[in-house]
Amino acid sequence: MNAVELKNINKRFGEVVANKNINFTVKKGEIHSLLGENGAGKSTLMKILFGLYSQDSGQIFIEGQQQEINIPSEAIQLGLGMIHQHFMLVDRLSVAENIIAGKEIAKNGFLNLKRAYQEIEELSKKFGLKVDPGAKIEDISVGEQQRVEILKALYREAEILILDEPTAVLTPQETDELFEIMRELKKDGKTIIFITHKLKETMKISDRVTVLRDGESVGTVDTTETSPQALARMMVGRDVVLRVEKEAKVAGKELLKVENLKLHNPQGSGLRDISFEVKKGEILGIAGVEGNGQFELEEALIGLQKLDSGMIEYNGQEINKLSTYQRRQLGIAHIPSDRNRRGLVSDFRLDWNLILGSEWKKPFARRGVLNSDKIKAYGRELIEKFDIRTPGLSVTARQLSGGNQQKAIIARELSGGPDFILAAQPTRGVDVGAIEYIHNLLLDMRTKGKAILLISAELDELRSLSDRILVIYEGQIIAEKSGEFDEQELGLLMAGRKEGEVDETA
Amino acid sequence: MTSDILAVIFNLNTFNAALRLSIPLALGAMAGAFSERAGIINIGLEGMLLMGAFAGVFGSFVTGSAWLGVGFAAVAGILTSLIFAIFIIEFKADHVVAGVGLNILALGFTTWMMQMIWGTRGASPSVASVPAIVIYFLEDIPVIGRLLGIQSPFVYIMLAMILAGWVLMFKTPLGLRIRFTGEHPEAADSQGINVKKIKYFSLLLSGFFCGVGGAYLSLGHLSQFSRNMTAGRGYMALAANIFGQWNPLGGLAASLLFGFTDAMQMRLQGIDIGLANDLIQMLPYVLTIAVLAGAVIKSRPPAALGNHYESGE
Amino acid sequence: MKLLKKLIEAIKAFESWSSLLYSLVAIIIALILGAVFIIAFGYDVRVAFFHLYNGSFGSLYSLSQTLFQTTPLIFAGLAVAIGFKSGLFNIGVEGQLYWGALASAVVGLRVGSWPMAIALPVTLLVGAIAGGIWGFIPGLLKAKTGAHEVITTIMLNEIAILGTTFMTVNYFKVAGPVDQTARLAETVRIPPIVPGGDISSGIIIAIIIVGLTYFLLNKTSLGYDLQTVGNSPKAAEYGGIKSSRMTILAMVISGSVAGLAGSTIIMGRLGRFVTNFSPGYGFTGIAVAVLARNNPIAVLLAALLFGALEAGGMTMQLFARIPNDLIGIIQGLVILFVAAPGFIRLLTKFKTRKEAGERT
Amino acid sequence: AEGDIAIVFATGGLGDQSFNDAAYRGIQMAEEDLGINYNYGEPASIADYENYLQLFASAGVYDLIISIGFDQADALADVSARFPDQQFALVDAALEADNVGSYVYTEQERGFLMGAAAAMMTQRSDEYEMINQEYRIGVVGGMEIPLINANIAGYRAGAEYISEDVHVSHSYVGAWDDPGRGKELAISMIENDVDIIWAAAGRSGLGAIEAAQENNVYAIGSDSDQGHLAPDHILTNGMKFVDNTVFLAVEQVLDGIFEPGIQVIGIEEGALGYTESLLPADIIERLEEIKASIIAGEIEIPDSL
Ligand SMILES: Nc1ncnc2c1ncn2[C@@H]1O[C@H](COP(=O)(O)OP(=O)(O)OP(=O)(O)O)[C@@H](O)[C@H]1O
Ligand SMILES: Nc1ncnc2c1ncn2[C@@H]1O[C@H](COP(=O)(O)OP(=O)(O)OP(=O)(O)O)[C@@H](O)[C@H]1O
Ligand SMILES: [Mg+2]
Ligand SMILES: [Mg+2]
Repeated sequence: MNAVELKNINKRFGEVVANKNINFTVKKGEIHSLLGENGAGKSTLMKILFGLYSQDSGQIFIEGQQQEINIPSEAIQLGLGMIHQHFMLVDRLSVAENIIAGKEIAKNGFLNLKRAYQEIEELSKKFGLKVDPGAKIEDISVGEQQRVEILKALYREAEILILDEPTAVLTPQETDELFEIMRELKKDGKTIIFITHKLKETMKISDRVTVLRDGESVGTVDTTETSPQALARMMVGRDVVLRVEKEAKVAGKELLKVENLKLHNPQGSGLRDISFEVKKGEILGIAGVEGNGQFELEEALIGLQKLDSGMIEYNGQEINKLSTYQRRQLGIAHIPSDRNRRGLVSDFRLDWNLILGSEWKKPFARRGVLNSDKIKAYGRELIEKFDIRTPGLSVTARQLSGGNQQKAIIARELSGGPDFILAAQPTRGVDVGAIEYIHNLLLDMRTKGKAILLISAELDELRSLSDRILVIYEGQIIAEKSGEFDEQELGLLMAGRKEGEVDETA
Repeated sequence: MTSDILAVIFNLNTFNAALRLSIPLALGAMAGAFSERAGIINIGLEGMLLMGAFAGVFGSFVTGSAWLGVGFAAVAGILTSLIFAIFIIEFKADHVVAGVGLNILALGFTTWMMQMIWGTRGASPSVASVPAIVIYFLEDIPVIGRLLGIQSPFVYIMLAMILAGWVLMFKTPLGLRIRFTGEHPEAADSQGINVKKIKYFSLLLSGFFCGVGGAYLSLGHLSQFSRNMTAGRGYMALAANIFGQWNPLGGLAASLLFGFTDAMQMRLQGIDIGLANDLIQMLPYVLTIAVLAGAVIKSRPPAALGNHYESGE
Repeated sequence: MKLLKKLIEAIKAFESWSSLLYSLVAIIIALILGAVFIIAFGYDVRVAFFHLYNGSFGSLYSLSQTLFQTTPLIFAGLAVAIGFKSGLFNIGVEGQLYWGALASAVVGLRVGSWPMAIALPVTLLVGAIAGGIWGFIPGLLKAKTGAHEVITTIMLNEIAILGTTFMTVNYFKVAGPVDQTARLAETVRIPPIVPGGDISSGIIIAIIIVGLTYFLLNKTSLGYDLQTVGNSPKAAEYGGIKSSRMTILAMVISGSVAGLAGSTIIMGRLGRFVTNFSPGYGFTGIAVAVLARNNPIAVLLAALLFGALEAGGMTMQLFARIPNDLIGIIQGLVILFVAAPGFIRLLTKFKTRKEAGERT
Repeated sequence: AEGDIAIVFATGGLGDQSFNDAAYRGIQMAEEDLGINYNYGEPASIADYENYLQLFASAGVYDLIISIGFDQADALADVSARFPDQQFALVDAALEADNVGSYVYTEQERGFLMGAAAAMMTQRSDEYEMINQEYRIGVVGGMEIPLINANIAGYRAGAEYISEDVHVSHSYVGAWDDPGRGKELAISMIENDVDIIWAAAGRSGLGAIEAAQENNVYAIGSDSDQGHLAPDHILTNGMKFVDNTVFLAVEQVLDGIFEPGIQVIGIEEGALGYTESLLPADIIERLEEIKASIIAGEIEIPDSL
């Protein structure tokens, strides 16, 4: 019996054909991966299945029955549950409120939060999803938020779960936990559709894989009969280097030095006495589970958050007191982890976005007057050089796919002639082709003698790019590694194991 | 001198007046809270109040019963907000634009209708209005008696409605859905909440509150309709709603503050305190700004306020 | 020539023509509904619309009336639009224009003896500065204390109306039945375009400010920064833009344009500051700005539409004896329909449905 | 054409139940009694006055164009200069022009009468149950403008003329069209034992009259006889016979004796006065004496506060 069968699904958004004649079948009780480049149409297909979008044509069968799914509540009725790529949570409400909204527990017409807490606790115990029902969403970690998303579906007694890039924001440990949960769910007889850009994950967890390319289905294969390389080829249509090679290089002079950085953050771990330095021609990786201070570190370095104490020295100059603008002037580029809100002005045209931070500088402006021709020419140049796929310069950033948004940011930041690159989660949610491209760019910068601080939750990324890796845990650097990096070891360190203990287990 | 001023400000009559002056503001603020919690910016409060005020008098004029007039007002408020809702939800009108349009339309419409019905552009004839009621057991209690013993029934209606509104918003499943919708309509949709229905409901409720608030102006406080008689109260209500953090009780508190400073201002005009009347009349506004600037609370509107969301597109 | 070409290009690039078409359809729908209203109450539609047209564009004089009504609305609309573009809802245009008006009147009286070429710009400038100062207050409050500008500007409106009255009564009043300042000399009065003609050059000043606003927002680094803050405060921070400074600046600029609305009225028709003179230009400005989707050039058109309705409504009331309030009704409907792209889409939906084919 | 008259009302518009409505009555009287035709305009703002005047003047068919309202003076000055052959009348303000006949009222005289009447009445608590033992009267003004202040100054002087013991309070609504606030202001006075309130506040005054009615004190109306609004509570009305003025101007035009120039009119000319309404006979008698003294120039009344 097929849990889900989609037949000849078509969907277009204006000019864009998001789904073209897609046939897609998921067997009951399997974990089925859905792969494809950014913008291939994965999310669209799943949103159609879940009733968030309506297909232009095509049929949906659930458990063999043809179904009309116009709105999510109908999908929920049919036992579908969806965990979205972008979390669908209300920050200022509690975990419990987020879970029960739409299927509330009431007594005499009034909300019964006490009962809701109980039910959620039972549910979370059953599937090993630890959450605090009373906590506000804005106060909990991304990993916990992910668990809340899953609980939302389980609370609605979903039999078929759609997970749209659930691991994009998770650390390896959290990913492993999630996989445990998925296996648990599978054992329970549930069917899972799993979208990811990480081929290793696909290989590890799924039973079968379907690949989309440019809105069309390229095919479905059994996981056991394929390899990451083969999948990448299916996705991109060419061979992809999954792990870039970096040449050996001796690091140059020290460019950035931080000492005893402290930043108190009541909601996260903050920074507790952090010191390190980055040299020219070096990529220094910061590994850590989300919420251990890397975000504060990122923002403090560029001046977006104030330090309580500590010293940041750049090129021999103390820059603690400098504003963000001044720091950027010194040649510090910043690829922000919060790309949607920080990195782009979503309603600005692409070419305007490409000069953010340089809008007062020549050649884009003279005495405060913008030179549109120069800005356009520059935009065209970057689109060309960085292979940003866009219909044109006047397209707003919002209209670009995630991968291309990231490319635009990187293009802007790397083109300003920086000496130091603060790269935070540079490939989050980006497809394999784009990852390859971004990695090559960063290595290229390294070759040119730039200093790079790479903050990432991707162990593979850190391992293949970094010359040295610092592990951050609860606001402190608890280990430094160089040379060949042991994945297992790094993972344990990120989870807070002391170095000594790691050595013992290793 | 100072004692004079204090005596004028802190006396039961001032509080009483503050209560009266706050009724349309508090109801308007709650109307704002409901629509904005559902994600819809409501600049149209002024127009809804005005339509309520007009329909109240019209109803009372036609039926001869003040209470039926209030019913007319409530229905008119709901119908007005229905128009607003259709434009916003179905036609995806920009919220601010639609609100401004509604206000202009309401002013034009009520004045036009006044001319068609009563042949006057200024004020309607007097109609049966809602008289104050005396609550005997309260009347004899010293302080409360003077404050609440003899009052327009609208005072109790307003207080009851605000309380009910607060309970609805924060203690019931429906309220949770409303708040959810305004924060994250797509999430609401994904969880099986009918976003459209919720928005309609919240807006119609908003219209209902405004209708009653308007009826208070024309039938509770006065007994006639007069052109543009809301005189900016809808905007004040908007301010009260934001001041009150999108919470009906907060809105009530802010409205009471406005009402109180206004009542105080009126009384200060009566005694010579060596300040020009223009300056005294500024007091409520200056105080509001001072309180707002001094308060530590940062306004945090519903996250999806002003957005459009349509399921299935 | 090149400038003209650029301007045309800019207009094309900025607002797609289809949205202008939408607006036109919306206006027609609103007029049709207005007509229904007229008929329903037993008036003659043809007579009404004849006068509506006649009074707005029917003659040079009508046109001058339309432009006269249009001018303050352009300033007010621009002021609101600048705020919106920078992420601020400036409801305080009304108050800002009062201070602009009073300041221009007071200074205009002092500099009346100077040559016009100096006196006139100075008087205008002072109005802009005064409006800007009144805009500075909510800007500062927002930047420093987070006080919501919607509340503060509403309050500041009342304070401005009372405050200008207070100042006039106590310091600048001349004898007369109304509290008002003395009459301005001709050197600080905005002259007609053609000497002795009907059309005031106020409209030229307004068009210049439209151009400047467009230029500021789209062609300058400052405009870029303002819009960045308006669009995404977080991205602005990231790009090294000081949000609080931009908030203040935006309010100051918006306030100065609002101030000009006041200045041009008193330097034009009124010839002196009269207490409580504004019938709510600042509030109509909100409608104009939103109708124009905050595009400066569209503000010009939206204000023209409102101006024409006002002027035409006047003649319609005079000669067709249809109450002026019909104009309010039509204006409200126009705004509602122009604001609602979905309505027009709905009209064309049936067709597209068919094209899209069957849906299962 | 013979007997075509145009009239431009003040911004409050028709339906104010006082000033504009009185002018309207005047023109209707002229229509009935003199057989004229008329057309009118209701400007929304003071900047629109000029448009209306210009529209009428350029039509060139009107024998007389009448401006109603003190704030039309500037606009009329401009328009009348542009149309030297057109006859204009201006009611409620002075304008020096060859083709304008303007009428200004000595507002303070009316205020004086009202103040005197109220002051006498407020001392009669033994005779009238609506009167308390305090000697307190009040006036609610619309906006703080010279015209209203002249009335209030007269009101105060009139009260003082009757008795030093009568306390007069005054305050302003700050708007002509907010009856809600007008009512609250009146209530605040009543709370302070004021038992006679003069509503000199346009439509805001309607609220003050309601307050008086509800709290069983006396109100005094303005401009027109507002007795119908609260028959048992309107003690008297401070009349400004704008209707007569308008009628007179029309009549003079028809008779060809309309004279340009400023006419200051008041009690003597029968342009200001009061209604007997609920006033007792002896007070009426006293008011008539006061009227005579005013006409005789025996009383000096201040025209500002
Ligand atoms: N609401 C929308 N409006 C317009 N275009 C859309 C919309 N949603 C998706 N698209 C377009 O449809 C195409 C498919 O998008 P979709 O989100 O399905 O891609 P995806 O495979 O999920 O990509 P990613 O890996 O980045 O999540 C893209 O070109 C995208 O720009
Ligand atoms: N209303 C819209 N109009 C135009 N394009 C849209 C709209 N909504 C979404 N899109 C585009 O559709 C694409 C897919 O949207 P989706 O929600 O999957 O986010 P995404 O950009 O792919 O995010 P990520 O890079 O994190 O995967 C995006 O490129 C987005 O820009
Ligand atoms: Mg996706
Ligand atoms: Mg995506």
